[in-house]
Amino acid sequence: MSATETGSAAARAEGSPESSERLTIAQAVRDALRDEMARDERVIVLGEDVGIDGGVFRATEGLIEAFGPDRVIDTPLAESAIIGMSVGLAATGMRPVAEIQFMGFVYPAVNQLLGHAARMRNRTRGRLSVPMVVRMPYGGGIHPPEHHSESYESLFLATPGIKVVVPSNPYDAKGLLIAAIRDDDPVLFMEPKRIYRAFREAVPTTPFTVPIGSAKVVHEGDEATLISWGAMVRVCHDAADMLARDNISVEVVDLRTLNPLDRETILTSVRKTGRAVVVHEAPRSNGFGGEIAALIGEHALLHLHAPVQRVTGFDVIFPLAKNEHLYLPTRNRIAAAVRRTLEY
Amino acid sequence: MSATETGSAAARAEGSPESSERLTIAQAVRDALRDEMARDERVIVLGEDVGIDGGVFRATEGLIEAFGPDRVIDTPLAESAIIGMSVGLAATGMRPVAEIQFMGFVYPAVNQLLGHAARMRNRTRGRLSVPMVVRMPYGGGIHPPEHHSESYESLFLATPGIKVVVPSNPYDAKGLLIAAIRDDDPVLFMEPKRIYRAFREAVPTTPFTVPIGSAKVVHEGDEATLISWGAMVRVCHDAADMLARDNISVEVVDLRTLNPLDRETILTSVRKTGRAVVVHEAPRSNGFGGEIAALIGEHALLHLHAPVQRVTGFDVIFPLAKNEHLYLPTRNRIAAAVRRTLEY
Amino acid sequence: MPRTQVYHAVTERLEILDPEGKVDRELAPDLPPETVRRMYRDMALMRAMDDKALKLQRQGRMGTWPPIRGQEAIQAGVAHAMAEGDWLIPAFREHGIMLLRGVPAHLIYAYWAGDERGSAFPDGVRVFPVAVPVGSQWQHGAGVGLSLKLRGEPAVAVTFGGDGSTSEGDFHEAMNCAGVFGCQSVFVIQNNQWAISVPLHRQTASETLAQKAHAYGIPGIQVDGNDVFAVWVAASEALARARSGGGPTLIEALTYRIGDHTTADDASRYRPETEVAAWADRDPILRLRRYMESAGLWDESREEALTGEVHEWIDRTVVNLEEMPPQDPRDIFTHMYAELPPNLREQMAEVVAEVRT
Amino acid sequence: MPRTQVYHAVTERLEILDPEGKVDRELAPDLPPETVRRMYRDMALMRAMDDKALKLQRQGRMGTWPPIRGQEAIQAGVAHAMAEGDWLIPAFREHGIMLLRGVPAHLIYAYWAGDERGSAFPDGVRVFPVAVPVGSQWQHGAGVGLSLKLRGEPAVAVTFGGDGSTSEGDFHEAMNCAGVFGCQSVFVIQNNQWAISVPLHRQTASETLAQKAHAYGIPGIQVDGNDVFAVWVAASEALARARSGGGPTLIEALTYRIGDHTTADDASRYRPETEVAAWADRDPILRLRRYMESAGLWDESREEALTGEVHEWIDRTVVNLEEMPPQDPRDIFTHMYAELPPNLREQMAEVVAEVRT
Ligand SMILES: Cc1ncc(C[n+]2csc(CCOP(=O)(O)OP(=O)(O)O)c2C)c(N)n1
Ligand SMILES: Cc1ncc(C[n+]2csc(CCOP(=O)(O)OP(=O)(O)O)c2C)c(N)n1
Ligand SMILES: [Mg+2]
Ligand SMILES: [Mg+2]
Repeated sequence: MSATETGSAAARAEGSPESSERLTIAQAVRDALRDEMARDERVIVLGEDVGIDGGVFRATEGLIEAFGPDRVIDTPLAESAIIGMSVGLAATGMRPVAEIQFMGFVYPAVNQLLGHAARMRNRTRGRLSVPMVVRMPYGGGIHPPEHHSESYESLFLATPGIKVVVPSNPYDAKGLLIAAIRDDDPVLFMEPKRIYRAFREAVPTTPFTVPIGSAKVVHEGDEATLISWGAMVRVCHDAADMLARDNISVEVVDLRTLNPLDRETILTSVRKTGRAVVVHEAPRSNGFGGEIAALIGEHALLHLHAPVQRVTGFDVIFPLAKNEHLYLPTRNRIAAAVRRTLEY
Repeated sequence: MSATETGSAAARAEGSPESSERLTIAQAVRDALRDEMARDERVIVLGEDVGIDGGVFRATEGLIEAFGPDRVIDTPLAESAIIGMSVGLAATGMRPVAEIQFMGFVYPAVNQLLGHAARMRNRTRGRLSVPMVVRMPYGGGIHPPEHHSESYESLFLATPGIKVVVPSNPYDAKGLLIAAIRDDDPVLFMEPKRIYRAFREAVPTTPFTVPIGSAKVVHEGDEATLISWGAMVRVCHDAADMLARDNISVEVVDLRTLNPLDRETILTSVRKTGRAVVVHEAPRSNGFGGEIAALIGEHALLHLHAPVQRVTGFDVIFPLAKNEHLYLPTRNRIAAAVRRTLEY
Repeated sequence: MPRTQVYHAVTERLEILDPEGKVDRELAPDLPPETVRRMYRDMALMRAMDDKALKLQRQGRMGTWPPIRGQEAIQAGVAHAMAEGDWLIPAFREHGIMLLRGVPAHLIYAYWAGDERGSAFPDGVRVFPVAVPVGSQWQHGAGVGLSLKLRGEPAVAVTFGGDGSTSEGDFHEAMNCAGVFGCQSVFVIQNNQWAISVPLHRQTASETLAQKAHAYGIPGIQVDGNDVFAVWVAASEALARARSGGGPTLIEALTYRIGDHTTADDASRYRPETEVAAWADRDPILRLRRYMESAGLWDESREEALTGEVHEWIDRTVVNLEEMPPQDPRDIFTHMYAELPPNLREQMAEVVAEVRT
Repeated sequence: MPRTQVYHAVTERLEILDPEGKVDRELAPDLPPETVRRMYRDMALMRAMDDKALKLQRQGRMGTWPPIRGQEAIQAGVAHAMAEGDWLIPAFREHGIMLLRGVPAHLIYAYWAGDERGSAFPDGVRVFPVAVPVGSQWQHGAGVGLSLKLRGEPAVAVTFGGDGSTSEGDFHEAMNCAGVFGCQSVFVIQNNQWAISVPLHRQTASETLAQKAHAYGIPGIQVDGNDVFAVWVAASEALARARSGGGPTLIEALTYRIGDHTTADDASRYRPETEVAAWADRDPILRLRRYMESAGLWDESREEALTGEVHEWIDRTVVNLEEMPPQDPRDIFTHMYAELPPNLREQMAEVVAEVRT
């Protein structure tokens, strides 16, 4: 099964769409926004350039025309305000879907995200909640200037209160985003910008949800488990294909949600294969790969034939365009890691 | 060896002080600042209430009287400015030692810390550097209002470019802080507020350094290794004492520096004992304990008699005073974890 | 026209009731005597709540407490100008107005005693919980003001913060966005002239805080914050403007932090007693009493009756606080998310097991 | 005195050279002809650098490029007012002034072509690297201005940023701190009226950006940013003030972003061609040329000579860019810290091994 087929397979498995359209991830995101805005008038979209420009990746294209400037709000250039105002909006009955233009620009909003959005329900023992979604393109591969390639998921996983969701294909993008908008808690929605337009898949035209908190085996195998999310899932598929040519059978788990984590799907696969390789774009040290390796060690130590491998970015600043290729995990690096687990 | 003796033992081992004084951690911090300010006029201190008030924990007491308001600078209430201005100061020849009043208030400064301080040297391929120290009290145990008990080290460990140092006793506090001030890169210096004044130790009155990047075995043992840092080191000592009464011999490793990590000291101990328990205050998921467990799994898998255990805070917002005791690791929880590894 | 004026900035200060209790007859609001007496009573409740909290703290029955002494007129004046349905977004020195907006006093105490249930206000109380990260709440006030506008609710979001909080970036972003979006928001700075040990002139080089409004194209006004009438008038104007679509207003209420920053602070380390004493003379409660007495609205017997009422109320408050049932240890997990995820379920079981042992 | 003015101030706009090239004789600075011609030449270099970069980008030889067309007078005017030893802290649309302050053109190109060595400026060049996170650089400018003051250096930190960047909290904190500390700083807003697709009136409700200075108790002035003389005069005044201990100044230079936001943007999606055309008529280079011609400082033959010089320079720049030796793969590790820590040593070995295979 090639990477581009996973989504439609998912569609067959999880929904029963009356009709579908072949969409890119960017289009699926827009589709989800449009469906939910039509269904629920509390849903509004706000962020930098989300209005007439339709977002720098066009993920909000057409929304302002459809829903007007009161529901598709171009904000001043102020990330802390985008999130801080969304906290106020969400706590008083709205369902804001905020966009941070690139994940590299989420830092100024960290105080509002982790200091307030993530805490309001607990702080008030359930009286106020913050049902908001924060969408942001993340990750490398597009050769942009500095701060445009980051994967900062670890910041939001090391402090509790925010769900973190990362689709790897158009079907999941729509289904997960709708689930996120309907969720009663803040959800960080990381969009793999590198594959925003890389391929199309059949996506139901009607609204549907993919449950938050459930990972998925997107490629079956029995000698090793690749665990990944977002844009790296495709690279894992490629590595699996490469290895298959050498008769090495690997399973690929697409986490889809990083918090809450679907630990059981990971452990079931690793207990079966006995080998695990985690693949992510963020730096290795203290990345989410470490957490997954720790969990596997805690719960499946005796099943492990080899140490869990981490194929990740390095512990450096994400390089500018000319050196991006040195940094990002490749199918070769993944395949080599699988081989290391087999040769251990 | 009891916890209060480790520092003076360290003094004997690492330096040869002509004279020493019995100081608390807070006093040792102040001592280090005073020594370095006297030695190097580029060193300045800035932050909220660091001047005439002497800092809310008195760690800068007396400095403004000694060095004047041009070198001990009370800033406006603006954490991003404290760090952002320090970047400008450090890149042009000063050695700012910034204070963030509590680690829970570092969020507004994250953009400047991770987006600039951590990146300037790499960004300019070494032309500009940012030799600054950011001191901040961290951790629980003092029953304060919300946001005053946090341990956010993971944020700074998941993104590269900032060294992270955490002393657990007065001797190390002085030696590590002096090393941090002399370091040519940005250093986050986490001060265990819970034990700021808990005990005194002999600390040399003359300047000395404890090297950044080196952990230390502070209690020898051979059945399990406790790995910790900061205020939790004392709790580990207590747990070790408890276990010793049952003839269980555990080793305690005080990391002292979290980045760069002294992996060898950890691995040497774990290879010897075959069991490891990591103890920290931050939430369990994606905390630094996961990284350490992952490293042990990667490099010492075949030595492990049991899964690495994590005794940590929970994946919740740090509770207000009345529930603090439910959250923080205790010697009982640590001892129970050690027993689990022995019974595995 | 080579050097032209492109902007002309004026900022005004409003004062109505002077320290001796004399009012400016032209500007004095036409308030029913009952309302004036109510304002006085409300300030007396605040003072009692504050004094009692400090006592409880010294007895170890209260956590860190930030006193509001001297700042009561701001909180009473704004509260009396607000309408039902308006939201209050406090910082952390707003116990007085939180009380007047419907938060039960024993919950206010519970919060500062270290119990999260203190922020679980009763249904219908439109008050945000205490915001500890200085300045962050300004953003929420802009957001709530936008929320009200988008939904066509004729209510206003009233946000409080200190002079020190105006230095944070969030203050700026909130004011700027509120200006752009015409939020139904009123922003009240309790300028008590100190941010812990930092005096106002080390906080900003601007002569007033009200003039910061010029940066955002919104109205700004300075009022004597120890003058409940001036506060009421300025707040009423601002609320009416916001309610009718006229956009946000910044109010600087000039006052003084008579007490320590909190019970963990010792202000004598950094400021002269004489300064404190001078401001104690400008006490907002005393001032209103002088006015009421000279206007024939108040006398000794009313004062005695009030004192009795207040005593009884504060004693009941302490009883209510101390009669709160103990918390369930599971509470630290229960409210993290709408539904408990697997990791928290597991951790909750750990805690329950440990509490049992 | 119940309603009193507590603040009263004005904000001025300075214009000297009008679009037709006529100067205000009273205000015109007394610049030697050579300096005026040099300003013109410098702007011509900027224009050439910009045009060539766009071409290279279309050919795939350049990464994302933010054009500076139309904003050259601000950058030339400020650069000419600066002295040796002054620091420049740019945002990301300051290629022109970076060039004039000593950054070799091929390094500017290298940076935007995706090579970190483009920010390794030669020794003695007092220029900060490009700051991508909008608004963050204002803080560095305040810090450098404080650094200069503390060390008694008679130099100034000149920081640039866009109109959009004034909405970020960091702008506010930097201005406020600079005011409190009397930093030796000059802050220049290139108000090109757009922040990607967001026009100025959606960025702030304040009538001008210069008036934001009132919030910080520092001088602010608006200048015609397409008028190199007005920029030079305002910058010279501000630099002199900062240098002599008079504190910081905020300068708003009004201009227009003639090009797309960057080569990744298509501005025709969100703004009318007519607006762009109107501003193209106010071109700063054309304007100065008209003045020079009418003042007898310039003629066809000088223009031809300059065109030749510029062509040659830009071609050499491209050659210099493309002759840069390839990077060592280890470079992504080498400069993370002063010394390579163990984890990076190990990871570096991984990369070296992979590059070899
Ligand atoms: C972001 C942040 N930084 C620092 C603190 C610590 N702190 C608590 S209150 C305070 C001073 C606040 O001054 P001001 O805004 O004037 O309010 P006041 O205390 O005078 O009411 C400080 C520094 C904090 N709570 N949040
Ligand atoms: C913190 C941050 N948020 C968003 C961006 C994306 N971005 C880059 S430039 C820009 C607009 C900047 O506008 P302005 O400050 O007016 O400068 P101009 O581009 O007009 O020169 C935006 C939104 C960024 N680089 N940094
Ligand atoms: Mg104050
Ligand atoms: Mg602009």
